[in-house]
Amino acid sequence: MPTEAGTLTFLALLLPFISAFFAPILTRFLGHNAAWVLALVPALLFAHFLSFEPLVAEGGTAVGTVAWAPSIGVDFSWFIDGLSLTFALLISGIGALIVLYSGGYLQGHPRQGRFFSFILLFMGSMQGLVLADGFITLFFFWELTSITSFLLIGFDNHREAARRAAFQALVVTGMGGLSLLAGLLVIWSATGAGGMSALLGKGDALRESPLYFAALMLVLGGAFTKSAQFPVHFWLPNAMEAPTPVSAYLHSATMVKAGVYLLMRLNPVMGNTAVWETVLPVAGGLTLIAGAVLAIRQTDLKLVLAYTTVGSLGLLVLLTGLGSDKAVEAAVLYLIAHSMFKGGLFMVVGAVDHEAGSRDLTQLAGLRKVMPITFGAALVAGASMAGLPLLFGFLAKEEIYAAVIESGGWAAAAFASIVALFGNAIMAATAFSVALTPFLGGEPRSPKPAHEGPILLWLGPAVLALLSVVTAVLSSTTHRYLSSAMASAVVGARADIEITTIPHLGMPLLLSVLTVALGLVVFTWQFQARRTVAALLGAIGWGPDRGFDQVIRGLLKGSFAISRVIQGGRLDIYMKVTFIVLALALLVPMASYGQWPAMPAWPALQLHEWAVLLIAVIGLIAVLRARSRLTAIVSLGIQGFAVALLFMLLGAPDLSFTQFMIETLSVVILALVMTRLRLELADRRPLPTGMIDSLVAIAGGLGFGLLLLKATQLPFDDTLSAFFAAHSRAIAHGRNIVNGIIVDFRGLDTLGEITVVMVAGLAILTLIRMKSRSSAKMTEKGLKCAR
Amino acid sequence: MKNWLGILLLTLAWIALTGSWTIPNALLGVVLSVLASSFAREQRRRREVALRPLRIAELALLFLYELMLSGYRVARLVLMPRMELRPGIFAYPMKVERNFEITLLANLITLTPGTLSVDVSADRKTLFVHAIDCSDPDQARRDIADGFERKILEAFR
Amino acid sequence: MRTLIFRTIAPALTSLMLLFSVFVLLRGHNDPGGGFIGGLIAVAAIAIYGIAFGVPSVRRALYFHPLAISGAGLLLAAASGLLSFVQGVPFLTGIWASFYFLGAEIDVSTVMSFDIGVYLVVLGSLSSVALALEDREDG
Amino acid sequence: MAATGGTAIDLAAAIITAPTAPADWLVIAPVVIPLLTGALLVALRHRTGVQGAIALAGLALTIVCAALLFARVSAQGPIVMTMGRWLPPFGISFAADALGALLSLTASIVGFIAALYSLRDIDIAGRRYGFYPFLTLMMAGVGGAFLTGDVFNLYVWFEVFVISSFGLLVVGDDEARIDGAVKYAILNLIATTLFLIATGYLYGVFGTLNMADLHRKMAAVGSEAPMMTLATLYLVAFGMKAAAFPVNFWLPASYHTPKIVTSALFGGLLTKIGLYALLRVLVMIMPAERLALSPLIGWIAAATMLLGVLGALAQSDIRRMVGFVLISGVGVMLSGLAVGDAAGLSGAILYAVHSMLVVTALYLLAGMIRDAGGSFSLEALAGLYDRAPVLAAGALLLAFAIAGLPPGSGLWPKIVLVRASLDAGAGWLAAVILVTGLLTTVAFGRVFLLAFWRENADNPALAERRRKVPHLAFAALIALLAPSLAMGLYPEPFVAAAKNAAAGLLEPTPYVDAVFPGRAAP
Amino acid sequence: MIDALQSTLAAILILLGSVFALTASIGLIRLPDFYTRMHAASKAGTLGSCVMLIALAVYTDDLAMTTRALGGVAFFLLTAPVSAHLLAKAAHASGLKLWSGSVADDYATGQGRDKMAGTDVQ
Amino acid sequence: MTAALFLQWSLNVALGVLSLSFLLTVARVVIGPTLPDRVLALDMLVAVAIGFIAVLGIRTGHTLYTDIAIALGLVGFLATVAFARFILRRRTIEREEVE
Amino acid sequence: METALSLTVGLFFIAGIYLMLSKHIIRVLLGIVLFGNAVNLLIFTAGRVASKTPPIISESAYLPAGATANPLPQALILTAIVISFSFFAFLLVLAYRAYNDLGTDDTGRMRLAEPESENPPPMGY
Ligand code: NA
Ligand code: NA
Repeated sequence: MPTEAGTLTFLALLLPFISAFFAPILTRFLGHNAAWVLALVPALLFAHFLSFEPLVAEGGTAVGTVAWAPSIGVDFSWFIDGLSLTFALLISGIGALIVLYSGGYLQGHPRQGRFFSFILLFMGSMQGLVLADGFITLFFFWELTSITSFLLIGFDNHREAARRAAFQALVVTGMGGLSLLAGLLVIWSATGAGGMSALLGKGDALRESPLYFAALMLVLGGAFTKSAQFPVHFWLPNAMEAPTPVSAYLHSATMVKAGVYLLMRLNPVMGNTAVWETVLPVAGGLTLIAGAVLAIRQTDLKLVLAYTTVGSLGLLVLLTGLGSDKAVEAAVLYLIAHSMFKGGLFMVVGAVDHEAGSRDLTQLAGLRKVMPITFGAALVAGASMAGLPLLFGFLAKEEIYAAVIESGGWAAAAFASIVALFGNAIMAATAFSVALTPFLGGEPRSPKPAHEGPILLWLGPAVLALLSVVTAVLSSTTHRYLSSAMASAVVGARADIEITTIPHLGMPLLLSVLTVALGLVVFTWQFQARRTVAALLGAIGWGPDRGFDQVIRGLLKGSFAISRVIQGGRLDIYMKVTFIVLALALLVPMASYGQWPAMPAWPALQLHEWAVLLIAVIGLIAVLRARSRLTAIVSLGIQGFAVALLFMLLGAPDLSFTQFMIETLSVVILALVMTRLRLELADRRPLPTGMIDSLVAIAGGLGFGLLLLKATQLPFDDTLSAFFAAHSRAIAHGRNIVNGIIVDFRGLDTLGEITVVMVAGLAILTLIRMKSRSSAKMTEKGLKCAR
Repeated sequence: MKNWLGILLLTLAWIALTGSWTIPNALLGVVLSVLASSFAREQRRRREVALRPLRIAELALLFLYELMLSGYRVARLVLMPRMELRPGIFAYPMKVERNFEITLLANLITLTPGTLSVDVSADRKTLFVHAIDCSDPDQARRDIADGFERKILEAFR
Repeated sequence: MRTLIFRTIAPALTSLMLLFSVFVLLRGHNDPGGGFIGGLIAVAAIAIYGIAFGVPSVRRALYFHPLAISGAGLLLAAASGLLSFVQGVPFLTGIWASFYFLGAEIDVSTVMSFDIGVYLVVLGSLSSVALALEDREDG
Repeated sequence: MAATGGTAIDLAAAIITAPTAPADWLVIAPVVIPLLTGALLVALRHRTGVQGAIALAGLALTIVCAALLFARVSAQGPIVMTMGRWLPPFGISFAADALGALLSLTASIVGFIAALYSLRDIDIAGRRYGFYPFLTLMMAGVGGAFLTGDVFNLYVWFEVFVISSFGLLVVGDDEARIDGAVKYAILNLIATTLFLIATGYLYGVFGTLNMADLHRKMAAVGSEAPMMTLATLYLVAFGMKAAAFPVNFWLPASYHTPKIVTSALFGGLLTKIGLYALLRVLVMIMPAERLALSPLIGWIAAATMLLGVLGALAQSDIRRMVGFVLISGVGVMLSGLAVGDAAGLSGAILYAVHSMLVVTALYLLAGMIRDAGGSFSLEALAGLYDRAPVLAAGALLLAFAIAGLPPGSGLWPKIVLVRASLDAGAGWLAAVILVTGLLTTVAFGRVFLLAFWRENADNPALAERRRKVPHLAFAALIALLAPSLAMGLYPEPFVAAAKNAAAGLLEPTPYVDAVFPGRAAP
Repeated sequence: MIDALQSTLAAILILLGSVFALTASIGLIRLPDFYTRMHAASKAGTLGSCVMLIALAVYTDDLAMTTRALGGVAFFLLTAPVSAHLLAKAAHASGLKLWSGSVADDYATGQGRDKMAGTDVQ
Repeated sequence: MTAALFLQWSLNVALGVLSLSFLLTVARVVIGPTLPDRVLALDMLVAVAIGFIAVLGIRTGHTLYTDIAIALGLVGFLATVAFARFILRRRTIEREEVE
Repeated sequence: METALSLTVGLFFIAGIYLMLSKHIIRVLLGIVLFGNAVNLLIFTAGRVASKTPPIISESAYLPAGATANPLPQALILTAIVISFSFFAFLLVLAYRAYNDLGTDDTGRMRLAEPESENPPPMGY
């Protein structure tokens, strides 16, 4: 670790994880008020990262490295520039508010401590993700955000929908994570750079690499799934099963922006190519439209927000893909704005849900009187979302339109403009829906009597609303420390954002006005619009969300079918496959590498040697043809005898000795065991089976025989045996060389061998003596059958 | 050592096996024989056995003669183009009573021409003998009674 | 098996075979044989005894549980190898000593005790198997 | 000592005359200690009260020795002892290189922890009928397999652990274990017999059995020798032991049938020995043949990975699921062998270490789930998140580990292997590794959803079968999780060890020099 | 001289023994039922192997070998009739009938009198 | 013909004769038809093998083969006893084997 | 000699494999025995048959008088025989136990560990 600041940053990266460990304990003692203490963690982080602002605003960066797996060139490293720093501030800043909000939202919940813990874990992961320099560091935290998101979405685990949503998020983002890993490794392989800071200088090398396209597609796979781009957007609305603080934090302000972060991070090195500038805008545009349209359809406020989040993410991807400095600046501004207003709106919706007992648009009205602070926050956030002046959202919207109209050729500009206009208008409409519908109207109407929530519930949205105003009004400061610094990082060169909240005439303003107007129109006829979209989607009748279920079911059923085939439970099939593999393993290499033996001469054997071989063969045939197992057992003795005699003829008395004994004992034990069994007499194989079996057996035997012939045709190195012969008596004191090998030269083999003998004895005892649960019953049944 | 005869025989067997006529080997033989025979200690019973070496030798000679004869008879029988067989099992009432005598008799009968001991009756009085020529069982019984059984009685009583 | 003839002859056969098994064990170093074959012959002897007189008789005759004999055999064999630790030579190095007894030179060695270990393992394990199988039959 | 009688014998040409350093005994200790322990346990079989304690003591001592061995090998390079002080290749050499020492250390830890778990899992009957002797002797076999430097001796240790595993498999009271044992025993017997056959041919071709000697002679072998056929035969034999497709039937057929601690031991250790043998023989002794077989191994790896994880998805019984996941892990390791360079091999070795810890833990976890939830079946299990939160945490961490997600240990081998595959131009293999990881996530995500998160429907039959999870089980689980987490969070020691081990395989000169100090081939 | 005598005697015994073995095996093939075949095997067969062992005892100069071979002979003579008895008894008890040309079976009738005879002696 | 030559000659003859005996005995094992027949033939096989070993011992000068012959006698006896016991316990001949 | 032995080994393997492919467990066991013998012969043959003299040094010498049969394969086979015998005994008793517990000697019907009628895994969440 290079510097003191570096050490602090490292600790800052670890702090959330450590505090996550203590959160449940703290909550046990302090109850929901633990939030005040725990919020200090993100607050501290915020403060720490704020200290980098002067450096970063001047275009500086900070990197730090801790040895992690140096053997494989992997370091734990971080990289602080405008991009990561802005993200870090958003994460820790909003994180602090979310922790507080959670204190109120889950007050009295039996697992509040665990919730805090998960939120802090997530925070740490997200923090790590955006600050990571090394690819592996990035991937590590990337996956951690998926995992913590899984835990948070499934927090309310008793509901099937929550479990499903958590699972869905895990699978979809998990898929993306793997794609990302592959992409990063491909980049690594292509450029030799294993981290972002190192990569920044190698943009051209990467873009010219033949692996560029593959790398880009893989990275996009990660970014698009995380940032819920169409058609893998579906997990995000489902993730609204999570408690609202989670929705506010992960699924609007931070995690879903990880994909966008990645694209922004890679823009300097991967952007500025035709692929980049085609794929991103198209995917982003589609997502924007899909999100917007789907948002109209919803009446659940969280879902409305979720779909608009999808749309917003699409917009961000579109902007990032356009590639111009303007577009980047717009993206940066919109990203910051979105984090503030969407986070705030989610918290508002949560507060309403918490206090009024519902978050359904159709069940709520007139809450402004009973929840004034909440209404205020909602109003500001909604206005920012709609892009009304004096708010940060306005800056973003102006810059967006400025960017789209000057993008590429006129066709591209027209496409981008229309898409942006359409999407923004609908988002404005939904902003009005969310911020106005529950609060306006006559008398308060809600499932349970509503009132303003505790401070923990309104503090978060209020602060964010305030920030939306302050950052917009003090736009030059904001730009200096946040937006421009971030945009510079994304562009890869100095970029100064100058837009202020004072409207100035021009095409962008015109489009902004048009957006708000359109939005108001849609808002006014929101119920009709909702019905229309619902009818449309009903007509389509299928969506990727259902598709997910079908894929999973298909996967399960398919695997079940496959494993029934490949693991069918029948030993005879297992054996057949094994021996087929064996025969192939012997014959195919011999054939394809020409390792056949030479044609041997007719062996010169003495008469009695032939006789012994003949007896062996007769024994084999007798065993094969035996029609009862007893005949087979006795026949087994013949070949055993023949083998023993053969060993004797070939100068192996010890072997012969042992073979005689063993063969006899085998037959005896077989007979002993047979006494108690009544088994199938004959080996009935249907003809085809018999043919196949014979074929397999012949192929196997042929392979072994030929290989043996081949091996014995080579010259032989008998150094070992010569050594044994020379030293058996002289040093090992034994005239029987074989025995010398057994007890001395290779005594260890024998030690292992007698271990086997002993264990076999014990295992057999176990087999005989240890009763099965129902073996007594079975034995009875067996006896009955036998009778 | 109650079973001194057995141990002696075993020790002799040991010396025969090893072919080493040294005192340490003999001592080892004794030790091992004691151990080996102690394995079957449960089955040891006191027997009043009178040993008459000369008679035993006579019995042995008779046996060897009969054995060779028996081999010859079998050879002749199986090599004849047409085998004339009248086999059967006859019962032989024994005079010998002691286990080892019965066993000896039965074994000798088995190894000698044309006869084969199948079993001893439960009351240990009758020996069932399979004869390859059972046309005259009485003659066969007489042969046994006057041959082996008498010699055994002479040798061990 | 309850036949007089067999039961009369079985004890003698058993003793003889046990003796033979020790013979085969001890001379294995110079001629065909050794602990394994010796052990097998001993098992054959015990099996004959068992067939004649039944499992309980064999268990009484063996005195120790057969598997305990086997375990002891393995301990002996391994310990024979470990003795070389003391001598500063590798595992399983044969260590020989000889002394004179009644005028004859007697060799003792770890190789021999190793082989005796083998003998005991084979004897113990296989007789355990046979006895267990037979127990099952009777019970 | 070496009395020479009448003729003059050049002792220096026959035996090692230098005295053996006591530290060299470390190389044999991981075999001899459990072996002696096992023999003692058999001799004291009826003292069921002390069986567990003796086994634990023996295994603890084994860990100590294996750790010392590992430390020494890491610091000084391979350690060799040639038995009977015969010069290699005449005596049997034990040679611990980085690979052997690493795996034997990991195995000894796994064995000890399994023994710890077993204290509460194995009843009197199990103790009486040899559970602890089987366990310790299996560990002896495993240690021998990892450390021996002789091919035939390797076969013997294979047989030692295989027969011990047979014994472990039949300890219990479930009939299914007999069925499983039949398939396991017969197929494993075939596998080891194939190993023996291949070794017979190997001897016929080279006239030697010492691995270092084989390595030296391999360079000189003529093109006449049927080395490809032989290598393929070894691939089949060890592939079968490692449970590679399509010769892995024995594993899913049996691993779910015995006592859970037995499954845990098997899952942790046995397939890795197959893999180890493949590495030793194909990489160190037959590198050229491995190269030629590389595409085939790649396909086998891919099929094993995918079919393994698909099999896992198809299961309701979590034990069987773990078995299939284990198989897919074998595929992952084989992919490293297919790539075959330093990175690929170190990935495979790293995965082996990870899998030893994690698969063992997964089986133990399955046992604890059965205790806490009353069943092994995903159909029946539910509500464990509320009922057993600590278990849930353990399950989650293990699921991450096996799926290769942070902070689990599986992340690192996955990264290393994907990178190695990509660098070797085998993008498809990398893709398969990643897809396997995803599907593993799906499989264990479902376990977590159904068994833990799903709300508990009150099932009296199930409730009856529930029992308190013993503290010892948690201790065992944590003892396995701790190193796994350590590897996930700070991988360097593990990665360095694996890299070191792979380097030793690819460039075995230090190994050969340690076996034959300063001598040319005879 | 002694050598020549030894060799000649051994040769004769070898030939004799192998002829015995051959006749036993011919008998095994030609004789009509199990019980009659037993005669061939238990007499000629045993004799054959014993004679050949004696040949070996005669041939070798090693006294230990001689005594051992003779010990082997004694052992076979001890065991052969016992195994013949057991086999015959077992075959009969298992219901294997005598050849149709047999003239008597006192054993079967004896067994009829005393069912336990075959299984219980003591 | 010297004694040594005569011995050589008779050993060769004996090996041939014994080989023939082997084949005939094996034939009986294969033919059966009853289990006792096969066991008897197996017992006979042991006897022939002992003779064979003895002849080989003389022929090669390795009289140490004797011990193998003796051991073979021992286990052969055991095998026959075990089979007899088996037949006795089973009591009934397998149908297929009577046919 | 090696040629004849190779042929014999091949035949042993054929018989062994054919039996092992049977569904009846006893035949599988018989096959295993044949397979084991085939392996032993294989190892023996792989060590070549250069001489048929037993590798035993006479009492009066310190070295074998001339060429002997290769002792190493013999020692290896001895180890292998013993091991395969142990395995065989275990398998035999296992088969016996399987017959008792599972009520069949047909491996195709030993389906306790992997039952014939299995449900697909649960499909829900
Ligand atoms: Na395994
Ligand atoms: Na051995």
